[in-house]
Amino acid sequence: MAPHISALPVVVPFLAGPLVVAVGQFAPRWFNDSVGMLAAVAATALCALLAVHAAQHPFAYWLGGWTPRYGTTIGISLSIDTLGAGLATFSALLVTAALTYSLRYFDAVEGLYHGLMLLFMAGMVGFCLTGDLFNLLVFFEVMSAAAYALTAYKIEERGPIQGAINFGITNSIGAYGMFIGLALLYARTGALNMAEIGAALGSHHADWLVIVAMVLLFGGFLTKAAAVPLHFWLADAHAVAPIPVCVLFSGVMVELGVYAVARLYWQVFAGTLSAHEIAVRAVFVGLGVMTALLGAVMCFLQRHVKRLLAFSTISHVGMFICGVAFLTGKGIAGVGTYLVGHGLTKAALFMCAGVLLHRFATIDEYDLHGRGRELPLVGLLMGVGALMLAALPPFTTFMGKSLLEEAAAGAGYNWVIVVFIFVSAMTGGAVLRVTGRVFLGWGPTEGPHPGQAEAAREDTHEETGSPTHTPPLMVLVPAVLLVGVLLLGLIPGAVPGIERFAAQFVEHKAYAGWVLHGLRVSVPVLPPSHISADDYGYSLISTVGALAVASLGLFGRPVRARLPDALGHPAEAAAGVLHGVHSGHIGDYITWWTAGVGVIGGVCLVALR
Amino acid sequence: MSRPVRLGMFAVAGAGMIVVLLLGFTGLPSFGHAHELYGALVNRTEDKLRHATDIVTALNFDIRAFDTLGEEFILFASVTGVSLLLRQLRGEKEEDQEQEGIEEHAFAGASDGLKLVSLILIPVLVAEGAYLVFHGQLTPGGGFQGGVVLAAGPIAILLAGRYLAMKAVAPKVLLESSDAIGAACYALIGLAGLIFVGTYMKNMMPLGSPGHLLSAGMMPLNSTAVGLEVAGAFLLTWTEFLDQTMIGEPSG
Amino acid sequence: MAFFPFFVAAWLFVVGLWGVVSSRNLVRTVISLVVVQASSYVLLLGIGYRGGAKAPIVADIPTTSRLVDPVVQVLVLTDIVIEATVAALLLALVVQAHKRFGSVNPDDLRPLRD
Amino acid sequence: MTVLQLIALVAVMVGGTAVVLVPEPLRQAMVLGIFGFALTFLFFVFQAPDVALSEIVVSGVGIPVIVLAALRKIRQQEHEHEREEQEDGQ
Repeated sequence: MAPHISALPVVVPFLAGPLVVAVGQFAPRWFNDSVGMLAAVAATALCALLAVHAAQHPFAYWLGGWTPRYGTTIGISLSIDTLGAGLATFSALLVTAALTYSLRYFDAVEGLYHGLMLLFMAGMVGFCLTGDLFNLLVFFEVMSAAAYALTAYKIEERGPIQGAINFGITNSIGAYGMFIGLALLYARTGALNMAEIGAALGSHHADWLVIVAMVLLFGGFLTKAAAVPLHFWLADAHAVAPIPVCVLFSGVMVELGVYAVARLYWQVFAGTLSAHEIAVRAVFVGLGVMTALLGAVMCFLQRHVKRLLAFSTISHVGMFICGVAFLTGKGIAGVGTYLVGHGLTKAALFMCAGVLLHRFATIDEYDLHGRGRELPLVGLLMGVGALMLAALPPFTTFMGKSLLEEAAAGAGYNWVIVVFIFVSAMTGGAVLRVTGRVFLGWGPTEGPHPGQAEAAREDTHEETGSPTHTPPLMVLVPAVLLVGVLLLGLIPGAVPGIERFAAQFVEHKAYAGWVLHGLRVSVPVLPPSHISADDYGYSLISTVGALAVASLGLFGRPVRARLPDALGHPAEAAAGVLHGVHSGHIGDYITWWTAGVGVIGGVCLVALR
Repeated sequence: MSRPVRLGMFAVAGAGMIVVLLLGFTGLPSFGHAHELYGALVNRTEDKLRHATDIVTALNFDIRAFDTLGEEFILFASVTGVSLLLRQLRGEKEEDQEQEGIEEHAFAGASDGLKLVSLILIPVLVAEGAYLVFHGQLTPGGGFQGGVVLAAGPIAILLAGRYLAMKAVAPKVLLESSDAIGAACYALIGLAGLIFVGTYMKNMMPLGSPGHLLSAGMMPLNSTAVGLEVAGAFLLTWTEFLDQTMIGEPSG
Repeated sequence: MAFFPFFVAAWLFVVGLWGVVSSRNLVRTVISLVVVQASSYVLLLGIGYRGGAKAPIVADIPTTSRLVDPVVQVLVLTDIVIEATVAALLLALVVQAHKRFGSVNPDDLRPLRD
Repeated sequence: MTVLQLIALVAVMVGGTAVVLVPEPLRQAMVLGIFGFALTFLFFVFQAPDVALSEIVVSGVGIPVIVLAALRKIRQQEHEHEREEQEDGQ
């Protein structure tokens, strides 16, 4: 049964989307809500079914019945394995959560909102399931087109328009670069199916063409994933998009870029680059570390809470890029586990920020000083979320982080563990600081630059209903998501299961077997890995570090004032430079993009010879 | 960054970029000597398998029809997005009371000669568009090209200086439905394949004989669905943009 | 000479990027994006072309004649639709930008922020 | 490579460069149209009539209508703005 439903998770939202768009303007609100929810729940269930089926053995579904002929692919396949289908399930689940969250407060425009959310979901799900490189780019664009429009949902304000323009232009250029990369691979191999391209490249020496194709494809996906210096659009877009959309952006869309890089590396380039693993690892771990550090520092420097959360996402994406770049199954398993934990946590945190925005019409940390006292439950949720970001043992994010640390040690990159601890401490600490200031009224009330609060205030409400009352759903949904973070990683067998599927993910020769020749491949059996005392130690350090960072942010002003000028001035100057670089000017962003991709290209051309 | 710094940095980065691209392109087979595995296979087998004389259409609407599904929904998503972004806000009112004023003020530049040409153009465009949509599997063209040409018909009314007449011929509700129904139909035709022959998007129509109007299985149906969607989508996008030029600013 | 089509593709990509970076008007930025994307059309069709081959339409040519690669043509068709849709979306944003900021110069498009 | 192909390639290269270098958006929109025709011609001589048809409908009507409408709206707003400023000045 399961293989037959393979296309339905995409088709269901593709049918429901036009329905709400066409009928929505005449239909009552409940109709649009029900169609949206039904389609999202159905897609979640269908993806889950596929994931469960693929757990037995992964399979390819040939659309239109165009199975490979004469040993060559002719049609398009959905190549469904557990990690891909699992990620699709997770995307659809977050869409369901976001739609539930917006049920009672969001001022949805005549079915257009629901329609775009469903198309966005279809794009993400198709992106996770497809086995064809061009089809991957097509679904990337479905996702992007819906995302650009949703970012600028509040057209009556300035920020959303500017954020959406930067988002749209940067990501489009990334996508055009990917078309060039795809063309190069097609010219070389005469194939578009990822398994077949991988098989055709085989273990031949990777020449310039293959390397440039890889750089352009990775460049496009890393633009979506917001790797430094391709990341500038992210904070602009996340700071201004409506909350339910931010939930999807930070929770899963950005991470899909990392997924695509992993998918492409293992299924297309792993064979031809097998002699250069050390160099590939060095280049992309370097990129990941840069992203993680810049994101963590910028996160701490923000007072606009949505921007703060956005930079925390960049920082975590840096960790994920490192995890993929270790080039081991364990790294993939760590990313998979952490991705789920981080996605749920970040979704919940954005939802908490949404409650504040709804209630007080501002999202500036200092503006909100102490005003959160009347919302103790939201404060509790935010605090728990912060601790999850700091990877408090023994919950899901901790599990993911432990796997990443083991993968780092296994790949000989022990020092990266320090970076991971720094990221957890800084991002967790920044959110704890916000929690302390807003919900407990700790720390000074005046920020260093009062003028900056302007950007965080809303002229208009995205909500219906009176702001003196918070709809229970707005608290319930993030609470459920956080309970998920607490429990998922503790389910016996969950993390070892991910490890086994990740081991399957990196078997690129077996991938070609089951996609192109319909072989039945079973999941490899691994010895269960143990969480060592070291892992607990690292996470305790990061949790304590987060508390320290938070107290420094809240009560540290006297300390900072007493710093010798020789130390204080450079720090302030550096912060000023960092703010200045994130200028919001699209010309700057594209200059950075060109330089970034050019440098990555140059380094790869030299390092992978 | 200040403008000179930005341009200077781009001069270096762009030069680097073009070098990287050209180094990659050196690995390409020289122009005119493609060793197209996939394309050759399609060229060899398509005629016998699908009875379409335009192989590009066969790829578009059958072999790689799933890409086209995605493509149609990129279009649908962007049109929905444009409707969302250009929606009228409270306070932005259409100046209904000055309808004739709009006619004058909008496109008054059209001379009588241009108006005449435009009016003659309309039936030609509609006929040409319909031809392209229905002959996709036989000759160059198909749902997309035909759809845009069809959408250009009402635009010719606009050229004739009759903005409101254009909106009467093609009201927004009609365009939205055409857009949505076309997109949904494309997905539904695929679903028929799943229900009747067991695989999504598998052909379940008779193939007919090559060169005939009703041949090549489901391709004409898919082409029609796409034509419907594209015509609605483009005209809706144009209308949204043109309406913007008719909206007054919120007063105060 | 056989490399010229590919050179044109690379040139269009970078020249289009220059247009985006140097633009003082967002309408111009969007138009430059169209040039960036045109590079992929030229590259794809250049890759699929075979010397002396016919278009992949088999109505009135003998079945033995050489045909150019139809697959790249389908990819370009999809590409062109993406170009039109992205341009429409971005121009809609530009129109709104002018309403909110009173300018379409990227230099003026800086909402207050830290 | 045939002479026609060479001419088409040169036209596309020059056209694309011109589109980027023309400073004034309205004139740029016109040059973009010419660039579209050059691409169409290129697709014909590359034996891709389907693509050529697509390109001509998109660059011939599809994009120009949108660009012109956007420019018109922007100009209208600028006029209104100027008028308001003059009124304020009086």
